[in-house]
Amino acid sequence: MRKTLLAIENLKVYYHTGRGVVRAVDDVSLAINRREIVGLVGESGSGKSTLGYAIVRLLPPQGKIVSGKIVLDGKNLLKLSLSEMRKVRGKEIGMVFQDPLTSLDPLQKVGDQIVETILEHVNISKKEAYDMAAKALMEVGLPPDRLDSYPHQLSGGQRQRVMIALATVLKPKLIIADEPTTALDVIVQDRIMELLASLKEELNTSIILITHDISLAAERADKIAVMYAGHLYEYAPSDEIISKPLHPYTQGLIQSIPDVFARKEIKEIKGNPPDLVNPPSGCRFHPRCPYAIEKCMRKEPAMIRINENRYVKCWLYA
Amino acid sequence: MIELEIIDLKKYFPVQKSFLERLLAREKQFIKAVDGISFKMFSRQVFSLVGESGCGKTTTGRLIVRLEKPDAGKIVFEGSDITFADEKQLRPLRRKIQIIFQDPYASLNPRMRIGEIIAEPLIVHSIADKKEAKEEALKMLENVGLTPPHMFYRLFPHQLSGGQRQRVAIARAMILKPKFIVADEPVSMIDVSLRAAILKLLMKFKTLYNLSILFITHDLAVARLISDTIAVMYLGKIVEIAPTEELIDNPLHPYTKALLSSVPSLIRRKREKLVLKGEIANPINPPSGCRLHPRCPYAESICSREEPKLIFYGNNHYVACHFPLVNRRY
Amino acid sequence: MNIGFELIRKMLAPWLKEASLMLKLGLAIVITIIALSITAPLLTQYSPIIKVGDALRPPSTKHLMGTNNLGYDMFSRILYGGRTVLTVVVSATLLSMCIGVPLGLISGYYGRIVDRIFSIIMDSMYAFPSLILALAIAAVLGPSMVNAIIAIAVVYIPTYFRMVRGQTLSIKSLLYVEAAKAIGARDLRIIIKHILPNLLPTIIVVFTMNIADAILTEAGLSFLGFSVPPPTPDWGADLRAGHEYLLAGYWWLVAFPGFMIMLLAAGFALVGEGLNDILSLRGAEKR
Amino acid sequence: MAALRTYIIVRTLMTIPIVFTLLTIVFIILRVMPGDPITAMVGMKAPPEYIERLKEEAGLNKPYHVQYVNYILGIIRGDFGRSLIWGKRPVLAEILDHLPATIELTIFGFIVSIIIGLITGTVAGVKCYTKVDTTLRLYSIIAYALFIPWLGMMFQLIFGVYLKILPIGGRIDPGLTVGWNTVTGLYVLDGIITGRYDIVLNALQHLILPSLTLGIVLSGAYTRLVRANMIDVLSQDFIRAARARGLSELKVLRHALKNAFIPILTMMGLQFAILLTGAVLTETTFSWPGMGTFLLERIKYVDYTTIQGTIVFFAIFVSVVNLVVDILYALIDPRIRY
Repeated sequence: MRKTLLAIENLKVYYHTGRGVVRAVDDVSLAINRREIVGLVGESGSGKSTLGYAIVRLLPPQGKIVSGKIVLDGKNLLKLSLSEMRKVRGKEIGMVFQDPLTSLDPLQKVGDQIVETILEHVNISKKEAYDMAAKALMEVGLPPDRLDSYPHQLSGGQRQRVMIALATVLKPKLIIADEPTTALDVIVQDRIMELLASLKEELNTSIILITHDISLAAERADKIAVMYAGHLYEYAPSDEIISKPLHPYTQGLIQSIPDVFARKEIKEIKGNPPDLVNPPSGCRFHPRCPYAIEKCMRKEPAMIRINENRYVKCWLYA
Repeated sequence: MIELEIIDLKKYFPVQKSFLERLLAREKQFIKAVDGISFKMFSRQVFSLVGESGCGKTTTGRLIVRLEKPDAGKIVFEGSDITFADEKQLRPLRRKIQIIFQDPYASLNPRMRIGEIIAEPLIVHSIADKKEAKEEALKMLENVGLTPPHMFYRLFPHQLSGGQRQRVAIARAMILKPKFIVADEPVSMIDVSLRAAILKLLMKFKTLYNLSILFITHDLAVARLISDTIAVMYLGKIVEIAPTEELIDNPLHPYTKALLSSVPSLIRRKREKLVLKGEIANPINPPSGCRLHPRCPYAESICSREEPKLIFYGNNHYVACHFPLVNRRY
Repeated sequence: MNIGFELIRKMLAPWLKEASLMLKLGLAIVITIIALSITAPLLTQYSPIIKVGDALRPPSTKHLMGTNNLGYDMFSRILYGGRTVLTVVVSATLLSMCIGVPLGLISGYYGRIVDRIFSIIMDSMYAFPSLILALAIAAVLGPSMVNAIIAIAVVYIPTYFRMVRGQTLSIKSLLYVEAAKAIGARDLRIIIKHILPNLLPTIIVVFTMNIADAILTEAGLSFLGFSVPPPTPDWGADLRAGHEYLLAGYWWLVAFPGFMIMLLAAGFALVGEGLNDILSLRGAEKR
Repeated sequence: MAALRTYIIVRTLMTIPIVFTLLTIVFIILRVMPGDPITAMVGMKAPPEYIERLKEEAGLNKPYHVQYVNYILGIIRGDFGRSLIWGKRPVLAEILDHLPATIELTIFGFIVSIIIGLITGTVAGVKCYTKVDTTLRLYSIIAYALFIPWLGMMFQLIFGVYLKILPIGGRIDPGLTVGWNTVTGLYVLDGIITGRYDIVLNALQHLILPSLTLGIVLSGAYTRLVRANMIDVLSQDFIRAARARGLSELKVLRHALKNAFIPILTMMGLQFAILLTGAVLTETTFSWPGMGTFLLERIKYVDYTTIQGTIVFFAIFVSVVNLVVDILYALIDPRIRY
């Protein structure tokens, strides 16, 4: 078995909007190993969600994958036909969304939604599917009688558990969790993250955790990938990236957030996020970067390999 | 000096029902958003109200600026009772107490220019004529870092980023040189990298105008950063009040402790976790006694019977719990 | 918070093009018809209410749309009929807008008992078949142009009221209105400076759509004989008159008036749809 | 289920003030508005004694409040008054004579409109912002803008006058119904019940043009509505989530349709008023002996009590339909039953 589960190579995703072409994901390469949680961290507009949805090829209609490869377990997802892709969704890749209330069909009982998903992928009887759904609910810490509930009858945390049950019921190889706890309070958030982590152990899956909260990623992820303005700027094991961030943006991000357990001054990153229709030339971070040199303006840096697990895209390390 | 005192403040919202349904229902149902809270705020202090969504912290803020009418209790601002002041009495007060809202996308009128938005308070209170108001607004724009001010004056809100919009909201609140600011989650909808700048701006005005700030947030990390005192709310009640460092280092209420042990942190020191069962209860029928008791691992029978009062534990530390974690401290 | 992704999802570029195309087409139709009816005396030498030729003649170079049973020139009746229709419909919708909008603002902003009473009256009227309501009013008042205007105006007051009330309710709870309250602005200022300007785009859209609907109601009224009395030229009335000669195959008596009704109503509907799309798409991009 | 029952009871009770308001509006329009109805309908030139007599017969010579109380009490008792002309029959009986024709027409018109509307709207929604969509949107605008009598006349010209393949007026050939007793008054249904298939066929032939006219014009509104709702629902998170679970497009569409249907159903209640308006015009165009032609005829003959009774009947009818729609709504959407 290969060590790498998912390899994204030179992926470009563009949106065609009224104002022009938005290069939401621009030449991103990323490899995710088996049984690994990778935190995809970035602010709004960084392209982190677009990257997540590009993997399952569920972009909004204006979004197009322009070039690149997305290889899951040796198979290039971008080469699959639509019906082959459908078999991958839900079965091999499970998704957990930000807002569990709007992500569940309000008119259907949660049990029926789980069963529907199972029957779409596996050829078993309805009865067996129901048993499977009940088991899946128990795995996520809900009593099986919740199968008969409508989404609006559940609390926020319970709904997110249902979403997780939906994503994991077919034991996928990869789970993409898009801001799975942003709509939840901290205490519930912590327990949902705990649940995701334990399911990862149990099912031997990998998880892509898309989040704007680098502390959350630092606590739960094995590796962190930092995105800014459509580019991937740093990719490294969580501990290393937190203790010794290399890219000026990562450094700025870490300095800009307060921490409950630290007495520290916080520093903002100067300036504003760029307009993606007209991104800055060269390194997209250069207008806000304290170390920017003339070269940064002219030429985009290449991804530099620092060591086996560590990558950074910055002229400072070239 | 005491700037603001809240005594046993209550706000119940009727559960929305149509006319006929109300006739049929046996009793009216209420969401007990704020259910008897008391605290004092000293001037030039930053006092944080921390809690999860639905705990009543936002309602408390809206009650203090009197965007809502309290049902019972008292709000005393600078020695005068403003609890039931009517709109006419409130108008001079609005010059002294201002609010900054959470959502900078919704708090600015999309059809007004930035300059008009900032100058509006001056016009409303007939403090300045149009020309003077414009001058003031331009100065304010400079002050909140929206330069060049002449350019920003003419823009519309949708042409600004979230962080810039929140600067406009701050400018609007500050142009009347208020004494007291309610800041309702002012940075929670702003990009992480820009939050620090907004918080710093707020603190700049604090020193400039000798402001007192009631800071409402769900984020303990932000609260720790800027506040002198933190009060933790749960289901319409204050469960703990303490000076910031004291609260973080020695949480006495199980809820505070659970909150602290759930907040993600970059300094991943091993913490003992206090896990609460279930989720926040329905504020229509909150649990009897201590509202946390169904979720609390230390709950005993008295907790479901008797409501704990805020009790002084030294060090300016108050807690409402029958079995505070004080014994577990050492 | 996933604003970036949301934003992109809402940037509906290619769709704006279609919306503006509809708007342009609609405007072209509407402006042409308005221009034709204003310049009617220049375009035809015949009076619409005088016998100018043989009765029931098919279209020819002399009478572009033929003549009717009384020997009136159909082409000039169509042109002058446009004047009647536009006058009745535009005055009626303006009238209902002027009544419905303030009522909706008051009802939505102040709420309470006034709102209850207004709402139940307006909702009842809204649910009632518009033509039958207009018919009842017109029948009581008697057939005349002013009465037709009144009848149609009454019927459409609830349209404005409901829209304005609903929007006022939702805008009232928006943060920027709260912010205005917090700085001490008075009610009147809030309504005029903060609520009304944000309502205007919707009011304009509803107004154009409403004209389209009113054209059909006016045509209905006059088809049933309750709008302007003969011999004033009016498309609906001409259609009714032509119906009697339909079996004999005099198609031009009905084909042209009815087509004009459809064209004018469709024109306004296109303008409304196009405006609606553009405004909502723009709104989505601005957020 | 108890919650559902409460909802139905409450919703039913809520119809009372609505009906009451409608009755009051009708009263105000017919009596309090400037000009009195009898004079307006008979015309100024009628002899004063004649007008006086008519007023007395209709109870119009009493003070307004007495008239109002009598009017409301009468309706509560189910007494819609008696016609002023032709044998002074009870108004309600006359209404019930004409009601089946209108119901038959509206049912068929409704079916046509909903079929066209659902198909075109769904296709436009799914294919949104393509050429297909643009075409269907144009269709919906044109259909909406069609003037019913005109469309009806064009059909009459083509199928009746030139092609001579379909009847252009009436409900049925007069000779057929001699000696035939109707059960419900709905000819198609009665024909089936009594086994008179020649009547069924003939009634259907007569129905084609009127119901097509009514249906096509109404379908425009449905196309627009279904399309807007489909686009809205298809852009919602749970649709994306359903695709992310690997559901086939057909199943995704089923989720979408079910959700899109709810607001459409609410609109149907309001559309019913439009349906009735359309029916009045259709009936007039096709000499269809229903409520619309009946009402117009009585307006012409100044049968004042009948006019009032018919309008009141329409008011109650509309309210009841809205009630039924709201209850259906609660049955379908679990969120309503809190």
